[in-house]
Amino acid sequence: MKLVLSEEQQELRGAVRAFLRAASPLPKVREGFDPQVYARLNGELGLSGLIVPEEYAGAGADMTELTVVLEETGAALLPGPFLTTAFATVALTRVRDKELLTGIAEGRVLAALGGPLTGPLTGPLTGPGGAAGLTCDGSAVRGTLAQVLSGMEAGVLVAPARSGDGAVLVAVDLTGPGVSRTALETLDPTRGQARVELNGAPARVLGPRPDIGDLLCVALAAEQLGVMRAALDAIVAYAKVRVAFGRYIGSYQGVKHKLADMHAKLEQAESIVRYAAWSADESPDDLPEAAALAQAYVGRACFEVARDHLLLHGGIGYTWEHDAHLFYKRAKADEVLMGPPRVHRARLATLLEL
Amino acid sequence: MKLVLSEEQQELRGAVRAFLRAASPLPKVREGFDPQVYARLNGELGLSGLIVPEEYAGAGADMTELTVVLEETGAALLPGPFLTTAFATVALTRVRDKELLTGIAEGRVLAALGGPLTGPLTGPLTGPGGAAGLTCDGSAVRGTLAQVLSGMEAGVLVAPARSGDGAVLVAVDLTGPGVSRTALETLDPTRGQARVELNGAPARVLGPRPDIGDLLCVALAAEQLGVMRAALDAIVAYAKVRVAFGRYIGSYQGVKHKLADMHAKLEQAESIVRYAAWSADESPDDLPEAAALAQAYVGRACFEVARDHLLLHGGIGYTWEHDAHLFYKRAKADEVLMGPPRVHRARLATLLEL
Amino acid sequence: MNLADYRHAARAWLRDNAPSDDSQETDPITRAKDFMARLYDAGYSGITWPERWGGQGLTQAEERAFAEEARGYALPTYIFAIGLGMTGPTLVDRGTDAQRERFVRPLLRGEEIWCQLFSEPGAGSDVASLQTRAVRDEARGDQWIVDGQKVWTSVAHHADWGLLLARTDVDVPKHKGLTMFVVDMHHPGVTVRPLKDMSGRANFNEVFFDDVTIPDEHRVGEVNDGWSVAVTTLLHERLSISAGVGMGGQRDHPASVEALRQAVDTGDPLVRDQLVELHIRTRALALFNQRLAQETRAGIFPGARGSAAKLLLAELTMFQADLATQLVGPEAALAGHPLAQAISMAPGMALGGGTNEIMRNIVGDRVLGLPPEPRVDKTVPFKDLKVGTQA
Amino acid sequence: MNLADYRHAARAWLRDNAPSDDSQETDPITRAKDFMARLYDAGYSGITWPERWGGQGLTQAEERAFAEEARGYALPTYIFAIGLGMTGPTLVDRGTDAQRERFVRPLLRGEEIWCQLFSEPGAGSDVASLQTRAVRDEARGDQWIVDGQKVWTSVAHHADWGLLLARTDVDVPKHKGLTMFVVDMHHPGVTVRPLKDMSGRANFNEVFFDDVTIPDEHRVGEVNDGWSVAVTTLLHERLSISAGVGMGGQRDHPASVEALRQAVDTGDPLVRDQLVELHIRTRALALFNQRLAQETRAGIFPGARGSAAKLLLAELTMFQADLATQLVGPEAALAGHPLAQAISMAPGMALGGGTNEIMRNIVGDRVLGLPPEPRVDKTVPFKDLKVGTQA
Repeated sequence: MKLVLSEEQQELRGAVRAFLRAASPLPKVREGFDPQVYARLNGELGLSGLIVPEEYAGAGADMTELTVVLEETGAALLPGPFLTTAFATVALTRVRDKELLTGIAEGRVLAALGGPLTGPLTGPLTGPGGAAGLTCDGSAVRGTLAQVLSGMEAGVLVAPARSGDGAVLVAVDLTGPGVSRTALETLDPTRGQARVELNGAPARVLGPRPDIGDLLCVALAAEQLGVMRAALDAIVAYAKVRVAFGRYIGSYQGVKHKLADMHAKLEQAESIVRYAAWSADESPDDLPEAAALAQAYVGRACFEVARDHLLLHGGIGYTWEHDAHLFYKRAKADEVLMGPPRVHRARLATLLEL
Repeated sequence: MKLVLSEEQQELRGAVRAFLRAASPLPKVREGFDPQVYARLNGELGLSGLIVPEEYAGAGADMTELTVVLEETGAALLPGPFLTTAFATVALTRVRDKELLTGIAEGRVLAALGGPLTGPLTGPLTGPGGAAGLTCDGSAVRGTLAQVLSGMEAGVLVAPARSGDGAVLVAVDLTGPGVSRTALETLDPTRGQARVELNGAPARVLGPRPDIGDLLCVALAAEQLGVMRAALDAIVAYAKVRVAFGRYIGSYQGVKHKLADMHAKLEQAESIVRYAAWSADESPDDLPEAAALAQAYVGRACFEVARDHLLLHGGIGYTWEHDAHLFYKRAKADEVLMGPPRVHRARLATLLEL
Repeated sequence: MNLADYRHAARAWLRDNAPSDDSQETDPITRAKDFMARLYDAGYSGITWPERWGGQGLTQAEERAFAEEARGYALPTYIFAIGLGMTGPTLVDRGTDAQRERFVRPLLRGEEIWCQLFSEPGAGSDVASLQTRAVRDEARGDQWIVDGQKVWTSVAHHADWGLLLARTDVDVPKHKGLTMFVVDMHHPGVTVRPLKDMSGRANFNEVFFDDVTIPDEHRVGEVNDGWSVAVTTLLHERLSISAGVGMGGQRDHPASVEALRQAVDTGDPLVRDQLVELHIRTRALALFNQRLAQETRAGIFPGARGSAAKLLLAELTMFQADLATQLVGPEAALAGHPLAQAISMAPGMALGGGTNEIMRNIVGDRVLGLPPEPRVDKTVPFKDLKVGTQA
Repeated sequence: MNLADYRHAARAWLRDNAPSDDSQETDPITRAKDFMARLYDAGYSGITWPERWGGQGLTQAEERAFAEEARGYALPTYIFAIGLGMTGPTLVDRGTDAQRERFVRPLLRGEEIWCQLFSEPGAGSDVASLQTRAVRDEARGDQWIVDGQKVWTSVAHHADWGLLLARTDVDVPKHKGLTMFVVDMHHPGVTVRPLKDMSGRANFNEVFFDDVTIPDEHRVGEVNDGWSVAVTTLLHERLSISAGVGMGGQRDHPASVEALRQAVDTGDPLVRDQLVELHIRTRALALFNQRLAQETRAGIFPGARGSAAKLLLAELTMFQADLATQLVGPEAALAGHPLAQAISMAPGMALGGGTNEIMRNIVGDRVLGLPPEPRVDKTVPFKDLKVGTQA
């Protein structure tokens, strides 16, 4: 088991962190998705191709590297479809038809992974059927996806659909015919969603639906780890400069002890994310438990830390102008992204044969 | 709804509190059950006859008065069968044959309410049958009760039993033939239990089994309220005299804020106990919800307060000589007395029609 | 009139006079002022206030009876809340007769709207560390010149008058150099700027003072004794917050048990148990508030124990919004969903009227009588004290 | 020898030498000492300690390999734990050569048992406020006279030597008037009295010193520099506590998921979810500890972050005993039930080796770099300082 990052991984982290600090600071985050930042992310750091196999122009890296990057994009609250494209990339590496990966690696294609976010994405990718599912006749897709993460910014939709050959993964050009997209305003102002209706939209069948729910759980947990780390850093920094009753607020045990508890959660969350990433790369037998653990623990811890970081700011943290609510809302949106959080606990119960 | 005590009730409280402070301080509590203290409790304060109807030589008081007294006996960690005799008295007032009440009121009879403590005592009194139940042929009882609260100190057992006429309440002389008692050492050193085996012990059938589970929940919650109040008082007093790093520990927010949270729990617990007692006396339709609420909230809050009061004492609280563990153990023993605490939550779910 | 009759009359009056929602054609402020005038003329504004200054001189029993009857109506009294709950009572308690004569009746009748100007960006929990200066200028008549900035000011954009706490001496410890004033919000040096909260709504304002003059007769209390006046105001604030917390008050909240049982799958035992937990906490607090109310009626003033209720309400508000969003899942993250609003506004209860940490201090110090935190800021001259945000 | 060979040899040695439980005829102390001598002679005691003083001079890699191999055995090393984990390393770090020569080898070989004498009834978290006095008496040869009382002393009744922290100057601030000594526990002025903990077991002792003499050559470090020596000891203590926390270490605990799944009805979804919660917390802490261990192996010293692990362990220990008793119900309240023991001992983890509050202070101050609490006790002469329990 490997719970510490290699030197190369630490370098990757440092590079992404430095880039995002300069290219996407929080005032810029408030302006939303910027394709130019994405172009540089890919051009200078090659992030869009990170886990794309080398034969498709990618870097062929492992899940561990992806989690290192997602922790940083999470900490920076990077707007836009980075996470969903990573989700889609994970899916695409596990189907027969991998053509789209080249476009993703080269930064030309922003893909969104669909599937009703209310469905059991944490298990096998959302099964076809049900009110919100898609059906595919081999060349065209029909159906509605109620909430597609970053669905307005992405150019390609990758989603499961029911077909004559069973459950398949299809790709749809979101800018093409038969596609109707509606922007959904979301709790999290830094990352929107879209309702996507497909009325016979031309589709490419990529292969049988892959079983990637666990990997998505790990990827999301990495983003959450970043969000909670950055939120804790922000309030720790504030506690060192804000004065009340003649003392820095961080010197009061009422604040200090809460920050210590938040740090303890962060340490555990990081340990779990490293373990889950290692399982994904090296120990597939451990992956289901590790993935469910990651969502069950990290999702909750992330919101709790973001919540307390906001509250400890006092009144200023309640204003729109202050950044605290951005972390708080991202944390809550992420916590429910894969469905009601209890699904991860239920899955743990099953895996533990309780 | 009445959530504040009347002047008479406050006087009763004051009298009991003053008596117990003098007659049963904690060093004496450690010596266990003292029949002389009980004799005075009855002689001077008339407590054993408190809720016994006047025609049976009692004071004919309501459940609210009983909860006022139990709060004080709880706060004092009074050893012996006071609680179980109160339980038995509640049962006896609700059966046809009330003869035993006179002996209880006069302090001659210490009764224990039986029924497997692991059974659903919170619903109707434990049904007959099951591994631990009793059967009665009209004049003799057979069966085993695995855990009878204060079963060694009591002279009479009052318990539900299966008979030809359905579920009945029976009374058995614990000092008579056919009775075999085994003292059980318990977590709570201030109040023991006994295993009681009945092999054709002579029994009196008192009438059909009464439905008093809710009333027992209310009575127990009153004791728990007293335990938590006394535990909080003890640690607040200590926080005002114990110095660490040149300051009273109560001046540290790490201690002060925890004590404030404990106080908030106590305020809520007291409000719930008053409400539950009022329901028992005045509003039977509200009683089931109030009783389940009382056990679900107060039982937990009592242990949490007792736990934190012990921990905040630091190392001294971990010693046998210090009294903190007595509150902690009583709180835990009380929390599970009626069965696993989740039964009260399950009952609330049912009552709320969730 | 006995209480039952009073209640009966109030019920009838409300039935006939409470505004219905269909009169949208008029400006809401005008409508609110019109209603307030009718409420006052009927004798239901300032029920417990002294008759001499325009109140009814009745008891808390009548006030409570009217409040209970009014519970079913959405009366348009929000913009008067600061005046009625905080600044008005402060003037009644601490103002000069001339000030009471001038201000109280128009306030009760809704003719003039009030705001309260204490908090500053650098002085939140620690209000007494505020930096807005008031300098006496006897040359231009006996008046004061005010410069500085306030924040978290509700209804400032509608207000005619503000109760302003300002620093009048920097050479003494912070609590000893403050003075309270009534400031004219229409003065040209007053600028009100809306402040959006994290839910995106502008419920608050920043207020800037630039060379604003206040005549000395609008000073409330003695020079440099403003802190004791402010304590009076804050006491009234705490009372009006905790009075708003009643049983069943949360029933139509989207995160209440009642709302959630419709929205989630109660066939799942875990969901059911979560709703039970929410029910337990909601009932526990509601019963505590009812007990405090009963004690108040019986003449036992809750005092600092009300801060425990405020703390519990803040925690419950956060707990239930958090729980509800977890139960509902992804839909709750859509901006239009009521729970997205609920989770966005949930922190407000903990941050308005004193943070949870401040509430715990109050309970610890004043209810439990614990020793105070050592304080450096009580003796140092203000000009030498660290305040606000400093490295 | 490479690590694999080392591990292989250790495994073989343990298989052949670890005592089995059937040799009950001999006194357990004698058995423990015999085993310790064999352990030392085989080269497995003091693996990382300097060769010059009797250690093996190897690295943490070997030590960890041996510990991992030993995990399956119940080695009778408990009575040596204080010496091996705390007082021994302190002497190696801070003792004189004469002291190292005299004490270290017998300690490693189990010939002499050690205890540690820091805490006092009036000095728990705040160890430096201790009151036991040591007064120099050059008249009777260069020696010190000790009077006072210590508490929480493990294995004091078996100990040959104790590491004693005592006050040697009351006219300077509390940290600056302490000196460290090695005291002979067989001195007639030393009285050891067992102290029962709340579970009823006597795991600790009170130790009374009445006119006990210590030769000056048994002083460790400079006069009045004892606090810096104590910090060394406490650092080693914290390391040995956190080293004991490993994955799977809780498996046979009666409140572990593994034990509880046998004892409770997992057909109830609520019970199942509680066990899931316990699993989550257990795994989260176990993985954190493993990460700290991996970092240590990679040369990143955990430092104060270990205090976060200790805090989490204390909370988990309480949580799981509390949860398990709730799940099991009334039976758990019978003294013979393993969970009655578990709940009785659960507070111990929070109270030994620093309370949760102290751990949070350490994490806040040293990991997060938060500003310190204002301290009055660092400058006041000890004789003027409030200590212990005072109204």
